[in-house]
Amino acid sequence: MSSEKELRLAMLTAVAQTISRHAEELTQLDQAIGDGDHGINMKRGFDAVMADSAGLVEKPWPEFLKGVGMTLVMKVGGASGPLFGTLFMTLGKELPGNPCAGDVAGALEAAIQAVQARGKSEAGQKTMLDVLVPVAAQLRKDALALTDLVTVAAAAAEATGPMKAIRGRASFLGDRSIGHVDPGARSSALMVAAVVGAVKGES
Amino acid sequence: MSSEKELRLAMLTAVAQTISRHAEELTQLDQAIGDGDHGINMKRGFDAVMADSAGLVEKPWPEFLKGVGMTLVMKVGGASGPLFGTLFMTLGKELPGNPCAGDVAGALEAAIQAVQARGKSEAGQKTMLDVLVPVAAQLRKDALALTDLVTVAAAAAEATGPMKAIRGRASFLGDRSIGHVDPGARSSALMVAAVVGAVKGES
Amino acid sequence: MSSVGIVIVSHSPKVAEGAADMVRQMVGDEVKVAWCGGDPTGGLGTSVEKIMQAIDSAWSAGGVAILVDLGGAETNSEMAIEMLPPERQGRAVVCNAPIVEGAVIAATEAAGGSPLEVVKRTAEELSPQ
Amino acid sequence: MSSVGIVIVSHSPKVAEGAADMVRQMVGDEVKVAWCGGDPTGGLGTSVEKIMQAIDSAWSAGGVAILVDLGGAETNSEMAIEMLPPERQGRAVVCNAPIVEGAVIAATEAAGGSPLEVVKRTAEELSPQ
Ligand SMILES: Nc1ncnc2c1ncn2[C@@H]1O[C@H](COP(=O)(O)OP(=O)(O)O)[C@@H](O)[C@H]1O
Ligand SMILES: Nc1ncnc2c1ncn2[C@@H]1O[C@H](COP(=O)(O)OP(=O)(O)O)[C@@H](O)[C@H]1O
Ligand SMILES: [Mg+2]
Ligand SMILES: [Mg+2]
Ligand SMILES: [Mg+2]
Ligand SMILES: [Mg+2]
Repeated sequence: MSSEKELRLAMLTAVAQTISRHAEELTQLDQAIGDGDHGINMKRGFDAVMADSAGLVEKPWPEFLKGVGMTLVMKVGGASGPLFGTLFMTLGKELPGNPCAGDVAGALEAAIQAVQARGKSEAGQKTMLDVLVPVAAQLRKDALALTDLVTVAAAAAEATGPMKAIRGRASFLGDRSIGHVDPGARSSALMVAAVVGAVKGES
Repeated sequence: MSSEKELRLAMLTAVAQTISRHAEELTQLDQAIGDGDHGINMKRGFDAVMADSAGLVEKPWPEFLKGVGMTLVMKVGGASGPLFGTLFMTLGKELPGNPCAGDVAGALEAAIQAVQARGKSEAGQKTMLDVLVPVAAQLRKDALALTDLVTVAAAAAEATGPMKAIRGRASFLGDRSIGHVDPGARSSALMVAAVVGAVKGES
Repeated sequence: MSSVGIVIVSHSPKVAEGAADMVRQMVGDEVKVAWCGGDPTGGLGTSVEKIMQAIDSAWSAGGVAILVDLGGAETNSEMAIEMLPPERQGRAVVCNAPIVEGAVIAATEAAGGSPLEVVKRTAEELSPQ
Repeated sequence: MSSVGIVIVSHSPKVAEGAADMVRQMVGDEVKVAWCGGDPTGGLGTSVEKIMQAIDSAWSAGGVAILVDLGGAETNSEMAIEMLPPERQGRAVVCNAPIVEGAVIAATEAAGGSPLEVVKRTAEELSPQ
């Protein structure tokens, strides 16, 4: 097994595991300011990805990422499906076949653009973008400071708590969305931590 | 049996019969510019009225008319239910216990006001009002010219053909509503003819 | 429970029930929700009697916001409101908002404890135009 | 049949089916109508796969107008449009109109033979705001 393939499998497994382990928590966050399905949706999506994982990890990074994204699009069932799906698919489109650390920031920036276009949204609206954008900025600053990346992502997710939701169902709550962490922001931070863990060789 | 009671029964029976006989035609008119249920709706309403007719005709004119209106409200099931229901209920409210021909125009004018308020509508919008309004005007002009009343009502219903619908479902068709007689206008004219027939002692 | 109740009145019982399911998913049991649909014999249409029953079952001290689809549903709902006992009138209002989207938004606003006017206004303003 | 097809995409299959019933009652068989609702495992939500199938079954030479309820239904429908074969793209549009009222109005306009832009515009303008 090539080490790249191993890395893809480790990443996928780590992400799917963290989503599965936190599914209940994500659903509860969504119950507070949404329709209470974010954990269920994400778990359904990553369960489907894992069911295909043997085939997916065989593919080079671009096709691997596009495949993950396409499965999320097809299986998640909530707004987060096409949004995270677009994120992964665009990462796949942007990254070269043999990506190095320095390629990731640019690819993530492009992927964020695509998510913003799909969601008609931007950072500051209490969504996944409020984690993705600072993560991309941190990568741009220092692509190798992996622990910082996890810290930035976790802090950014927490920072959605005091925000007022402008996009997604939470926006129906107006001011009452304030005081709750956004579920999609939380799942984004969980995925960042899982990916970093896999890169560092934790399990 | 008092002759007033006989008249109420004759009127009710005549109206219910004409609606029943023309139900298919009314439904077809509604198929062209609506949802194709006007004949079904009106027949359901007047079948229910007839089921209660023995009790209804015992009551004096005001309570009789209110009873008919209330049954239409409850049973018709389409927009025409509360509109015709309001028409009959208001006639009942406005007419004295022993109405004479001269009382009818004023009561009908008040009833038309109530229908307009309920429907947020007015004459000229291709609805039942385009028959009811000229009928009231003719009654105001000559309360005893019964044959003219029937002619006015029939002509007014026909005249909805070239109109463009502004209220009700037919308004969704815009210009394509032109060229079709309005079903509620047609049922109004049928009812006028039936009532006049009963007053004249035809059967 | 004094939060505003939600009444969903569609020509189609399936639409009304499905919209109520979507409302429940958003607000759980925090808000009373009732729905009705179909004419008195079950075809597509509405029934004043069923509307009155739905208003009754969603009734709360804060009143009820009624969401309707097309013409007849609105006219029949307004008729039903007028037939309520006098002390309930004025505390049942028809929202000029789309039935499904408006019901979810109105219920979310009601869950926050907003009064009837605010529930109505939020449904009317936030819904897709 | 070249009149614009109508696709109804709700979080709730009941809403979607009931809205399609209401559309059928207005336009009979003059317009192709397809509906879908529910996430890939049947809960409340939407599914890109089901949306693509519905678009396919309502497809007409005049294109399709898609009516959606809340956020995810719109995002998933836009995703589905992008995954259509290139020759179909641009002839499938999401209407910014309420799902139930908009579907009935769009279908009525489509039955008159109007092109896709007009169907979309009419649904968006005539619907309750
Ligand atoms: N327009 C949008 N732009 C960016 N992110 C969004 C948007 N709408 C929703 N989200 C994200 O998706 C999350 C909700 O996902 P999920 O619960 O799975 O979908 P749904 O809202 O359809 O039930 C939100 O917490 C938010 O982070
Ligand atoms: N707002 C309104 N004002 C006056 N009359 C109306 C209005 N809406 C509908 N109508 C009348 O009702 C008739 C349709 O009745 P019906 O088919 O029984 O109800 P629905 O439109 O709910 O199916 C129309 O032909 C028209 O005459
Ligand atoms: Mg959700
Ligand atoms: Mg959802
Ligand atoms: Mg009709
Ligand atoms: Mg009808």
